[in-house]
Amino acid sequence: MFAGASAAILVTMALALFRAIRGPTIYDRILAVNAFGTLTVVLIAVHGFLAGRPEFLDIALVYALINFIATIAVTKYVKFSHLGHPSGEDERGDV
Amino acid sequence: MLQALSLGAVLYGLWLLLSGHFEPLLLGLGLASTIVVVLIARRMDLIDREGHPIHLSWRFLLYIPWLLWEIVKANIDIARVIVRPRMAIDPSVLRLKGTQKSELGHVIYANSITLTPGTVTIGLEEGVLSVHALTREAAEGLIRGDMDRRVTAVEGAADGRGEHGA
Amino acid sequence: MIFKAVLRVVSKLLIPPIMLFALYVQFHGDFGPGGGFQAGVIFASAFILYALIFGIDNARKVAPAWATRTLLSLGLLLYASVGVAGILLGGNFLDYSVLAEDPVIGQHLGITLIEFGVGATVSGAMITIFFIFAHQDR
Amino acid sequence: MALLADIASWACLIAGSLFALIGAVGIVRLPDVFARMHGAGIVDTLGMGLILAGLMIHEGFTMVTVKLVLIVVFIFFASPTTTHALARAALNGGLKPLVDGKNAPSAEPGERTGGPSKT
Amino acid sequence: MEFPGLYNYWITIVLMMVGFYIVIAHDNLIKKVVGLNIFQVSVFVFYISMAKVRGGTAPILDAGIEIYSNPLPHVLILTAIVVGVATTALALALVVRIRNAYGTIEDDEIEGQEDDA
Amino acid sequence: MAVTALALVRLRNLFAVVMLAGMFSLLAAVLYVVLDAVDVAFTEAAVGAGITTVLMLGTLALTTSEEKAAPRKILAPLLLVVATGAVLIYGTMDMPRYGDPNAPIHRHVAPYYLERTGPDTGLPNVVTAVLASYRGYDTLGEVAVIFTAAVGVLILIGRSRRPRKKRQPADKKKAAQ
Repeated sequence: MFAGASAAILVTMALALFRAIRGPTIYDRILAVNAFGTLTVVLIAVHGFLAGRPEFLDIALVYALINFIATIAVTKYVKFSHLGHPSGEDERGDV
Repeated sequence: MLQALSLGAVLYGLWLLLSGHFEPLLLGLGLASTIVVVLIARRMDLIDREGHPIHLSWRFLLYIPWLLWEIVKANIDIARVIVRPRMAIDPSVLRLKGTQKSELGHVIYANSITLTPGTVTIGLEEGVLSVHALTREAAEGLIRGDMDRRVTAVEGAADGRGEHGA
Repeated sequence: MIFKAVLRVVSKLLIPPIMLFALYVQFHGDFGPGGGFQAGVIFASAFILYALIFGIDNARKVAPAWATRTLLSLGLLLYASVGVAGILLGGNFLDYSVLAEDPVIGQHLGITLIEFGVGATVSGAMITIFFIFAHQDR
Repeated sequence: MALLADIASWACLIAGSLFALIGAVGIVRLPDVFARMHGAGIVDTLGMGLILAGLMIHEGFTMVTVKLVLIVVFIFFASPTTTHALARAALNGGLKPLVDGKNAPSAEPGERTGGPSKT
Repeated sequence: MEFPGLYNYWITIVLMMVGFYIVIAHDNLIKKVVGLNIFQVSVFVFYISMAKVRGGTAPILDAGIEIYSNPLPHVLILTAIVVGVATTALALALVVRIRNAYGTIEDDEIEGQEDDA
Repeated sequence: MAVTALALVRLRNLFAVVMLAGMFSLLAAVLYVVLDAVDVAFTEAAVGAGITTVLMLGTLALTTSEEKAAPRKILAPLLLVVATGAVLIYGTMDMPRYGDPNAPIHRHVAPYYLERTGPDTGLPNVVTAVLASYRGYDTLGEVAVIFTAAVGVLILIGRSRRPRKKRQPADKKKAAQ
């Protein structure tokens, strides 16, 4: 059963990967990478059960966290081409 | 100060949940870690009514099941739309005014909208939300304003005392 | 408020748990996956998130340059001094068995201290590097 | 009882996988970024949530379940935030959401400025 | 089972060669750094796949589990990853510095400027 | 994974390259989990996807995000790469099979670590024990390397860039000539 779920997740990841490689705009790629990250979290969790040692969910938790931070960083970069500006100093709005 | 204490309590509870080891050394380390984190959070100016909204915890807990049920319903709708060979999508952008009083309430509202598939908040400025809706049903569901009322109710007790977010 | 609401509120909610999680990883490296290297990186990423949302200058106020550099050096110093402590107590360099009466407890103590040194160094290094990169003018 | 839990967890896993797949199909098929966000939303909420819920039911009440709950809570906080940030970035980058001209409800019914205020 | 027993090495080698190709064929310095990273990851995968023991589990001791994978490569790679990110940061700092000095991050253009000077 | 890597080769937009590199790292971490290296996967998770991406973005922000031209001299590198790959694959013929418990690597010091970690240190995580105790010298060296790298970055670009910025247009002019 877990194998079936992980197979489904893998197919989903492949589809997201397709969008990330094709993605006409940058935003498509970011979106796909974000979805990909979420799927990775789920895949790691499912694999823990598949291998019979589900104690290693910390990794999945770290993943969820890092994925969030990376996506924020990326959107910030896309908007400002710079990581350092404090949000909201300029009038263009911010992330 | 009260909020710092409660944040510390929440964090220590989180530590106990994560840890699962109840030896004196680790309990002490957990306490030390909690204190360090609370100090850094104070330095970062994170502890206020927005960063640690204890004042609406109970109502929020009541709100969650309703939101989950909404998410499930919306998911099924959107999934049906996507699977159909001719996608019957009807994207639209609408502007809504949230009736919440603080920005925290607006944020809860905006995130609830985004969390429900079929509608994504693409802008939030001074209480006016721009929402991108995938289908007509999703848009109409929002215009009915059910979620808006509920979020306002969650926030209900928050006014009265010093307002940080507004 | 100058910052945009959604990100500000959510990151205010999330940064303290992230830091606590980093420290949890730090001190539970003995029992599950984790340890100083990972904890340092996660701790640094909490700061990076703060810098991304609230601006690099505010982040610099919270963690000034001298603080991160001290952290960076202190970790290495802690590591090395645990080793030297082993020598002073009659063992070899980096031999923790002599740190306590019972060799097993000594080992445990030594490993915890070492991991803490590693974590401090890594987080200091990562925060320093990030701040340098983000602080450049184009 | 054990059988019941097993069936429930299987059902959750199957449904979750199905939703994840549908969401990914949506990510591939939908026409523009803003529409694709909804597909990603399905993956992020119900796909992920149901799979992890299936695992929770399978596991019973242990430390593992606590961590799964933490993951779900974290993603439920983070996912809309990133989607929102992304949407704002895309708007800022000059992308306009694709709107069907003739039946866009944005003009009349959407312009709801009052709302049921409770005062 | 002679043939498939080696596929992990082959995957590693394919990855390694892709990284290698990026490093030698592309002129852009950032692309070169990315290529180096891929190369690095392939080496990591190589070590980790050598550490795997059939039927074993992660080397975290637990009652009732007999076979563990080899912990030693894990230790080496664990530190190597963090060192790798530190050196990547150093390389990127160099790239930034080169950009400031030459106004470009394309290898051939830098060489052209060197020849002019 | 290989597909990601190959896509990396083709893409010219450096921004997309960085995004795909992040994805590549995600896949690598999944692979580590599958291969039982949970600690390594943990590190890769924390480092590869997060910090490296952020650092790359920082560099892109400081330089440029578009690769100038596709490589012209494709054939020679390709030949070299294929030749090297062939040699390496020939070399793997003598390697121990995947997952073989009798491979030389598993017979040397690993059983000692696995057996002694419990009694010696009382820790369940062998990786941590080896990292911090049995091979403490190594780890000290690694920490020193990280420290040195941070100091190196500080020295290289740590100071304010303002005086140098003025000279940049002159450099560009020189390049144009």
